Amino acid sequence: MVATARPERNEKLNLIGLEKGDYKGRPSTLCQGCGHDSISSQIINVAFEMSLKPYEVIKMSGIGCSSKSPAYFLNRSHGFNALHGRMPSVVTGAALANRGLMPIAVSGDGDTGSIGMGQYKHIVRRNVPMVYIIENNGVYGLTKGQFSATADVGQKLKYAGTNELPPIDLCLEAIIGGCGFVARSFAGDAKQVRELLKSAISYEGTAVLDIISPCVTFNNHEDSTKSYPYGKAHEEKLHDITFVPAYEEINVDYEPGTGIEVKLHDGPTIQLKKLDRDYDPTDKLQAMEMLVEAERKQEFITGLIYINQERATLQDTLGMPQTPLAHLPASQLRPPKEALDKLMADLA
Amino acid sequence: MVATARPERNEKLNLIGLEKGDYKGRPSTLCQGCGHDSISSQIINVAFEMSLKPYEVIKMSGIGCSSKSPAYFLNRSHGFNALHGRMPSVVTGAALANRGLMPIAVSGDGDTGSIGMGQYKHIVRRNVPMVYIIENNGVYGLTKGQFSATADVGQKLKYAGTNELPPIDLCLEAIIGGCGFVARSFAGDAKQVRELLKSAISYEGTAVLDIISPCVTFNNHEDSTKSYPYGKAHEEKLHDITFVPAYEEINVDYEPGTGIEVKLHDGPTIQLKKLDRDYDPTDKLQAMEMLVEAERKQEFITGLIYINQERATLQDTLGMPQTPLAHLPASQLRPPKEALDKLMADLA
Amino acid sequence: MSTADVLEQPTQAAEQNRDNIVNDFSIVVATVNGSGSQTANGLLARAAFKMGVPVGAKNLFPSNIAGLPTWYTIRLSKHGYTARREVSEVLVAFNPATAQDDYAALPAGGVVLYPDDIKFLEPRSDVIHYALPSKDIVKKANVDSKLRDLVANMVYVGGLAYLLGIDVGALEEGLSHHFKGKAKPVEMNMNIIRMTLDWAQENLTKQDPYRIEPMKATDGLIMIDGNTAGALGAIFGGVTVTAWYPITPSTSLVDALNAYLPLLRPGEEEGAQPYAVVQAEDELAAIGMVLGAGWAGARSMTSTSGPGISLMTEFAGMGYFAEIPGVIWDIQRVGPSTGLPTRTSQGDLISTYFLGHGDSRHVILLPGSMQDCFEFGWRAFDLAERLQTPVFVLSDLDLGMNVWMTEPFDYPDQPMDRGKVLSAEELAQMESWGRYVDVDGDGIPYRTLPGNTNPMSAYFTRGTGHNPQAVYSERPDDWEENLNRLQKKHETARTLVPKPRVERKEGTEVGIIAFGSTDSAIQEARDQLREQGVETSYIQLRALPLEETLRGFVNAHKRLYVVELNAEGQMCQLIRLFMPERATDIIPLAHLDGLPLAPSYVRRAILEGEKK
Amino acid sequence: MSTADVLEQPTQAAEQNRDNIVNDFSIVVATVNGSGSQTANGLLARAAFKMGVPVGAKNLFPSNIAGLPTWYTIRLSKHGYTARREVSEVLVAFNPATAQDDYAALPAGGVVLYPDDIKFLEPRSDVIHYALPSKDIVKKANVDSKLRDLVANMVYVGGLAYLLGIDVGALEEGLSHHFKGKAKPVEMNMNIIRMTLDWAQENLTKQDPYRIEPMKATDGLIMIDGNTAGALGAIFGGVTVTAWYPITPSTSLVDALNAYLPLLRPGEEEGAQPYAVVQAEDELAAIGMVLGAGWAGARSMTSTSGPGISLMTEFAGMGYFAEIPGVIWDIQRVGPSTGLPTRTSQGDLISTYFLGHGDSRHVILLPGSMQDCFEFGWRAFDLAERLQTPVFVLSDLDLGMNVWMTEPFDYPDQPMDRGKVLSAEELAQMESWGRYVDVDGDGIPYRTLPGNTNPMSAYFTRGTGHNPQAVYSERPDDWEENLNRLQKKHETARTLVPKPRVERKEGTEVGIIAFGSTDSAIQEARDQLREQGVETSYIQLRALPLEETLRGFVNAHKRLYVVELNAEGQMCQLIRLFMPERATDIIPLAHLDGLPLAPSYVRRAILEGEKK
Ligand SMILES: Cc1ncc(C[n+]2csc(CCOP(=O)(O)OP(=O)(O)O)c2C)c(N)n1
Ligand SMILES: Cc1ncc(C[n+]2csc(CCOP(=O)(O)OP(=O)(O)O)c2C)c(N)n1
Ligand code: SF4
Ligand code: SF4
Ligand SMILES: [Mg+2]
Ligand SMILES: [Mg+2]
Repeated sequence: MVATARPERNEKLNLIGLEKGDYKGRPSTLCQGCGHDSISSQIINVAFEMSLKPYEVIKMSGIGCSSKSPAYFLNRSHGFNALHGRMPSVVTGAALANRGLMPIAVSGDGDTGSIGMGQYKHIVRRNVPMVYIIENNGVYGLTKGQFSATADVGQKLKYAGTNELPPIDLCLEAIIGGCGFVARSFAGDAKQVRELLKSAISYEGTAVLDIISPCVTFNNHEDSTKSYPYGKAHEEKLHDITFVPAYEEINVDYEPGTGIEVKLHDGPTIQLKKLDRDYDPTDKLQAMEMLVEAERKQEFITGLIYINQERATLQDTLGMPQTPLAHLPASQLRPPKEALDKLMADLA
Repeated sequence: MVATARPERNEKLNLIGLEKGDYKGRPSTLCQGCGHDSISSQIINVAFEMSLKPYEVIKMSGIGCSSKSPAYFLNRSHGFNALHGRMPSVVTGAALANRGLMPIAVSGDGDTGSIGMGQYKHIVRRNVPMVYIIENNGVYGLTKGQFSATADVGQKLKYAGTNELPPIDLCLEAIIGGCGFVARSFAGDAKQVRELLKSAISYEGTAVLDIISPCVTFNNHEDSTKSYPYGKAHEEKLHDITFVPAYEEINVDYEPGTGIEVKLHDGPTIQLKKLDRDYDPTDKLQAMEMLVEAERKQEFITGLIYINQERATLQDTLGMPQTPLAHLPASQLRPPKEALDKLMADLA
Repeated sequence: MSTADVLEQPTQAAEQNRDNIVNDFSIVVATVNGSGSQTANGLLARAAFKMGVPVGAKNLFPSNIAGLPTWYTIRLSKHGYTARREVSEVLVAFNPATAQDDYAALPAGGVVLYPDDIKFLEPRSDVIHYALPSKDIVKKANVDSKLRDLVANMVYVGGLAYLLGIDVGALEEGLSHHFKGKAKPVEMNMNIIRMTLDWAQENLTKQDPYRIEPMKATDGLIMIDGNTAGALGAIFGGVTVTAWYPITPSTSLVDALNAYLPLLRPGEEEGAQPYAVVQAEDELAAIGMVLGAGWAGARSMTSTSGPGISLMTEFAGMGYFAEIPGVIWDIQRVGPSTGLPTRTSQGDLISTYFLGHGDSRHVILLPGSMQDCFEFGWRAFDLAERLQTPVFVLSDLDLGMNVWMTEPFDYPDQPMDRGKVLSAEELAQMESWGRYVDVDGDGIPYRTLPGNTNPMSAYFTRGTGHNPQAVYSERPDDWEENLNRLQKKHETARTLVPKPRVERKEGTEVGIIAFGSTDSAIQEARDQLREQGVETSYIQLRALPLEETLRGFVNAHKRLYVVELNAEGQMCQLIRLFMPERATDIIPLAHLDGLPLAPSYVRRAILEGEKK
Repeated sequence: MSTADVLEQPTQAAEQNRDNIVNDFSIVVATVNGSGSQTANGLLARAAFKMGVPVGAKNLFPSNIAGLPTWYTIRLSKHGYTARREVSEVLVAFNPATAQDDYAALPAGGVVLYPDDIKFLEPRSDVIHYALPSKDIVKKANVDSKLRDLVANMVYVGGLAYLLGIDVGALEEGLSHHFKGKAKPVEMNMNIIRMTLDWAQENLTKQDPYRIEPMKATDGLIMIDGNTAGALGAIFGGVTVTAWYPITPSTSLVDALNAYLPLLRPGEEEGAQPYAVVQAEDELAAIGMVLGAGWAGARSMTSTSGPGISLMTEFAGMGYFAEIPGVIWDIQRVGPSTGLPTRTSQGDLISTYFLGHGDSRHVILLPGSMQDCFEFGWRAFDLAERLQTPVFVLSDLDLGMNVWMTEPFDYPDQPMDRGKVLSAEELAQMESWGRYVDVDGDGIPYRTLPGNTNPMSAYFTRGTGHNPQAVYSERPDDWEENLNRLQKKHETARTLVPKPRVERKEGTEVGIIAFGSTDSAIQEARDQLREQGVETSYIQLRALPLEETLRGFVNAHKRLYVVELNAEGQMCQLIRLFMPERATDIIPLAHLDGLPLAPSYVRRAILEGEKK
């Protein structure tokens, strides 16, 4: 799906001859400054830079402000704005029908953490290849400011008062659910979002991106842990992440031993340059411990939290052919008359 | 709910003058030897020994062979056999209506791990006081032998072939979901089931008991990790657990330092006698690590995995009165006419 | 320099000017969603109301948080008509995005107020223009930048006040009502209004005929929205457990519960709240909580809309079959599917009546006024506990979210009916009891609540087949008898649900059947029809199952027009099933475009039907 | 010593003995659920079938895995009647728990076979007794202890073989059919049968009149259950994606898919399976996967029952509104709620037709035979893709899980219809395209599939209001036009769904309307009615929406009896809505107790209706 030939040196056109504009969507109807819009523009950038074929991408979502955003990027890709909390099942069906498609899905913390919890847990368990973006603002935006299940304890909302229930950590949920690509980021950190998106798109399996995406209208006050000010002030990166496409040679700009490279199946590499802490995203227990500690200490830690490329995708688990089922000709879909006749004979 | 006076020395009657028989249910219609039936009889024993007032208990369940079992114990208690996967919401409603009731709920691995995943995660998050028993056999019994989401990788079923999806660990799910009482046991280990049941009943909050309960009809072959033979051969206890009621003084039968006592809110104590390993059930990270390792190594570890008494129950979080809402008199339910008149005046 | 200066005003308007049009026209305010114009619009409606002028306000807003266009229509009617009209004579064009279209839609002789930075591309000579320097005024007022957009809306309030003659005192009163008496915001907003008035005095000359003049027509009335009314009703009905999941347009009902419960139901235990309002993880959980609580003896409810109702299907069937009380409000919006979340509809009637697989029919209340919303708020609990079944209340967005004027509410005229619940003592008096035994022949059995100390009281509630003793049974006769009893119970429900409101005109062959939010439009249409020589009787249904009052009404007329806001004539179908012998005389007038019903639709359709 | 020895056999039986009752009686086998008696019972039915005798078998089993009582009735009818009869003359009383009741229910002159360790408490002199030493026989056979209970059932097979004259060859053939030719189990079971035969030869004297004698009435027929037939149909219909969640009685349909897909659809890629069958986490996910796959161009389906249908409500509405193909099988069981999971019903008709909030009406196929199950298995996909909508197939437990004899299935007579799907090339030829534009005037728009390389092809599927270009719209006219088009599409569906089967009797005023599994009972009832002087016409409906054939049939008769297995006369209600002008002539004969329809019910009800 990802182009691998050497790039032309043409600024305006990408490898498949498309302009940035070809990856744009309809004008956004979200609030000015909504985190979701900045994520949409990173999706547009990444799709352009990676030269994704728009017709190979499907844009999937549930219901919410976040789930509206697929209308605001990749106009040339088919999209499916499904039901509240039910995007994962629709993606699963589409992925089974045509494994050649790459689902880029956008959900919200309510869409995934509340009504969608069951489908979320089960899609990562099945390891359906897709990019699963959660635009996490700790609040129900579209219904005007109720708490979602990811709101931290003690959070206050003008509308809903104080939250006293523990937050659901959607990254931790994904990891114990068997997900092999789990990252957290911040809509205010465009570069990191971009690199993680590229890595997720190149990953074979369910890739979860839990992106804190402030709701400027209902949950952006300083003391909200899901706000821009808080994020900018408190974001702590696990590492400095760079995605290196298959066709570029990897030039390491850091001391040996002060970084990790993760080679992805189809060629590209994820470079993780060490920052303050030693962190190995291939260590499941360390990842879980980090998340539990982070919640206890109210730390806002971003980066590639966990990666594991060992699991088979759902399509491979089911032993499906490379040809998309949706492309099978009638001749392969309907057995011959002889087959029926023989069967009838057996049942006589 | 738990009687606290010193027990009479009468064998046949318990503290509240009931016989064992008063805690029995209707004759079971489950298969001969089904693990669920042995759990039912432990519930009967425990309720009798703890002198539970039958009218203070409500028996709750979803749908499945396991969920049928509340009909087979505590005939003198009200019961609610709800919908598949939806028991938690019904329990929540009943617990809000009458906080004086103690829900003893029985579910299955399919009922909780598949269709019920969302409600399961959210009831532990709300910390609704109840005993949440999962009779876990790795299979759908009542629908005749499909895999459930807790089946281990590589498991084989006559009917359904080989399972290739990773198991959902319902204990791990509970712990990261904020549950403060998480235990795993084995229907073949009557004593441990009993002690854990007593502890769970005495715990204030959601107490999850994930009990491996073999399905003798569809999943009891030697190489099934949810079978009697496998359980008997492989069960590894974290500790030797003894529940000591409030009215008994605790006589420790082990060397100091070779055991842990957990004192519960309303008086009783859980004694955990050290066996092979050092294990502290109050250490969340250790608990999570143990579970992850156990799954990796295919170990069957039982006992009180995690306990934490710090969280408020849902009723307290909501600031509800001690009087059950269902007992409020009409005078407290309907405001006086003056209140309405004043309101109408304000709106004029 | 605004278009107003360049355009000479139309003569025709000048003529009209001679005889004023007083308290009989409509205003449409076009603004940007999320710009805070709701305060200004509500204020205008309330001011007119306070001046004693009958007012009908409809908010037409998008499914969006901020940025998309929104319209607010205020109808002033000395005749007391409050329904939506298809035209508005006075346009407040404060949304550049729609200004051109809104402007084009003005009727000849209409009036437009607009900020002077808007330019109309196709200026009209048949409307009267007033440009307002809103930016300047707000700048002069130097309010905190964050609030600037908010207060900017007060400019058109001031402009209208000057042109239409809205009483400034009424505005001030309205503001302090809105801000619950907080002086600062009231002052800040009044300041803008006054500045605009002053500016208008100097710069505008009234050239249009439209005026609002004081009346006494609203004395003793109140203004309220149906979701608040329903919540108040529930509070006076003793609701103790509410489980819900946010969804437009039902959310504000629970908001009102949260706002009023602490005031009206403080309770007796120090610092404790004798009620629970829980935001569930979804609607499946919400209805599960409602039934769990109803089963355990609480008065429990939820509030949702179409998609939520769909998700409650399985539990609805269980509540019906296991006979568990609970109240479910459906504030209807346009479906199928996600549909138009911010538009009104009466489209969930059939799917809710038959909600659940297998043979199930539910009790549904159909509020048709603010008073109904309040009354059904408490009565729904009495019915649910009396009938031991989930009771649905089908309101809609127009009732639920628009502010209506209404007679004040009556205090419940009956004590609470907690239904057939047996106490431990009562049980002790009986030698036998069975949960599903039809003792009284009305199909309604007796129940016990968990916690009942009488050992006889315990039983096992289930969605599977059971005998009268609630014991699991697959016996064919047990199943058939149980379902027959449930049907008998449904017949009993016919006699207990709220009766329709009937307005019979002797001698006419034409009857109008309607329900819900369309009442005002129907009444106005009937007046218009009368003028055109078509007398009509009218029955406003208030519940399902249908009952004998309706039968009598139908049999007293030759042709019956069933007016409803859905595509398939759902109520019409249910009435045809209720009275097959009159099926062909029962004529559907069904129409759904998301807007509140306009009298003109009814008038046109019935005139056509009557070949006039 | 068995009761047979102590009781002298009734003279009356002796008399009957003189004239045998051949191929015209019923056997009921009463056993313990889970004891493996299904093999024995199926074997008996198949043996009779192989002897050329028309046979109707009904399995009446509990919602339980093992231990509860179960009954299996085998009707032998030289007339070819296969419907359930209310009495069985021959009882195999192998379940101690029910033996006394089963025994008491025998008609006078009836026959009972039973293990000699059962004692009847109230011995009857009007029935004939045969006690079988099953324990001894099994002991002698010394089979592995695990299998003992299983093979024990062969004792009554042997006993019946001796008494009724069942051909031993047919039994052996039946066993090897069941065990797919595996010699060992065949031998083990045959051994018991032979031992029993030998024992019977020596110890039993035939005293009853019942006999099975070879016929040629089943030549060219096959035996199969409807779930297998439906699965085969789906396989010949090109199903590629199946998402399901286990639920009785639908599970065996997916089991059959899993069994036959590898055989019939091996595919061309080495070691790969060109289809996917996924066990979802619940029905909400199953239907979501079906619609996701249908949207992406696969032929997708699910199979479920009542509770699953209820959970699919929200997605059903979305599929209808967003116009996405998919096939949903509902193997109906008794509802509401969990109801009777192992009993048959036709109770999901209305709730499924209107499934989903707002105005939605679905296309429903109603198989009435094994051939219909097969045909609708493939045709449902053609209709779903042609109409771009979810298509429901409402079968039931009687059709789905009981083995019926039937004509073999016809190979699809038409190539697959993939509907209006535009390729990149086709799009290139067009200067404009809109996902929801009604180009052909049939209400069916054109769609494109994801992966289409033509940039024009991309569109955004949503459950919210949209214009013909699939762009989000809240415009009243867009909404109304879109729903009008959907209604037009429903009218188109009327013309495309399978036509009813009609059997007109000239000159009669009485028409019977039915559908689904009741066909055999209706046919038999019609013969009985004819004997009593009531001629009837008969129309077997095969789909919703209703269509013109039905209208013609109704208009050709004065009184129409609608026979259905539900409590509220659901089809009757839909027909009354379809033909309001005839509403009062359309008479409900609805009845639901979980059992397959018996002709006697129809006969009695119609005789009553006709005052005969
Ligand atoms: C079944 C159903 N229930 C409720 C709603 C109303 N609803 C729309 S969006 C939403 C929550 C959105 O929150 P989130 O997923 O966090 O998205 P955000 O708006 O915050 O980006 C809800 C409850 C719905 N559309 N469907
Ligand atoms: C909505 C719904 N879907 C499916 C079913 C069918 N069903 C009954 S029990 C069951 C699974 C039970 O498995 P589990 O919870 O593990 O219980 P067990 O029988 O193994 O004890 C299913 C799928 C149902 N009753 N309701
Ligand atoms: S409400 Fe919040 S989440 Fe929704 S668009 Fe506005 S800022 Fe974004
Ligand atoms: S099928 Fe399995 S789970 Fe169900 S009763 Fe039998 S042994 Fe127990
Ligand atoms: Mg959110
Ligand atoms: Mg299980």
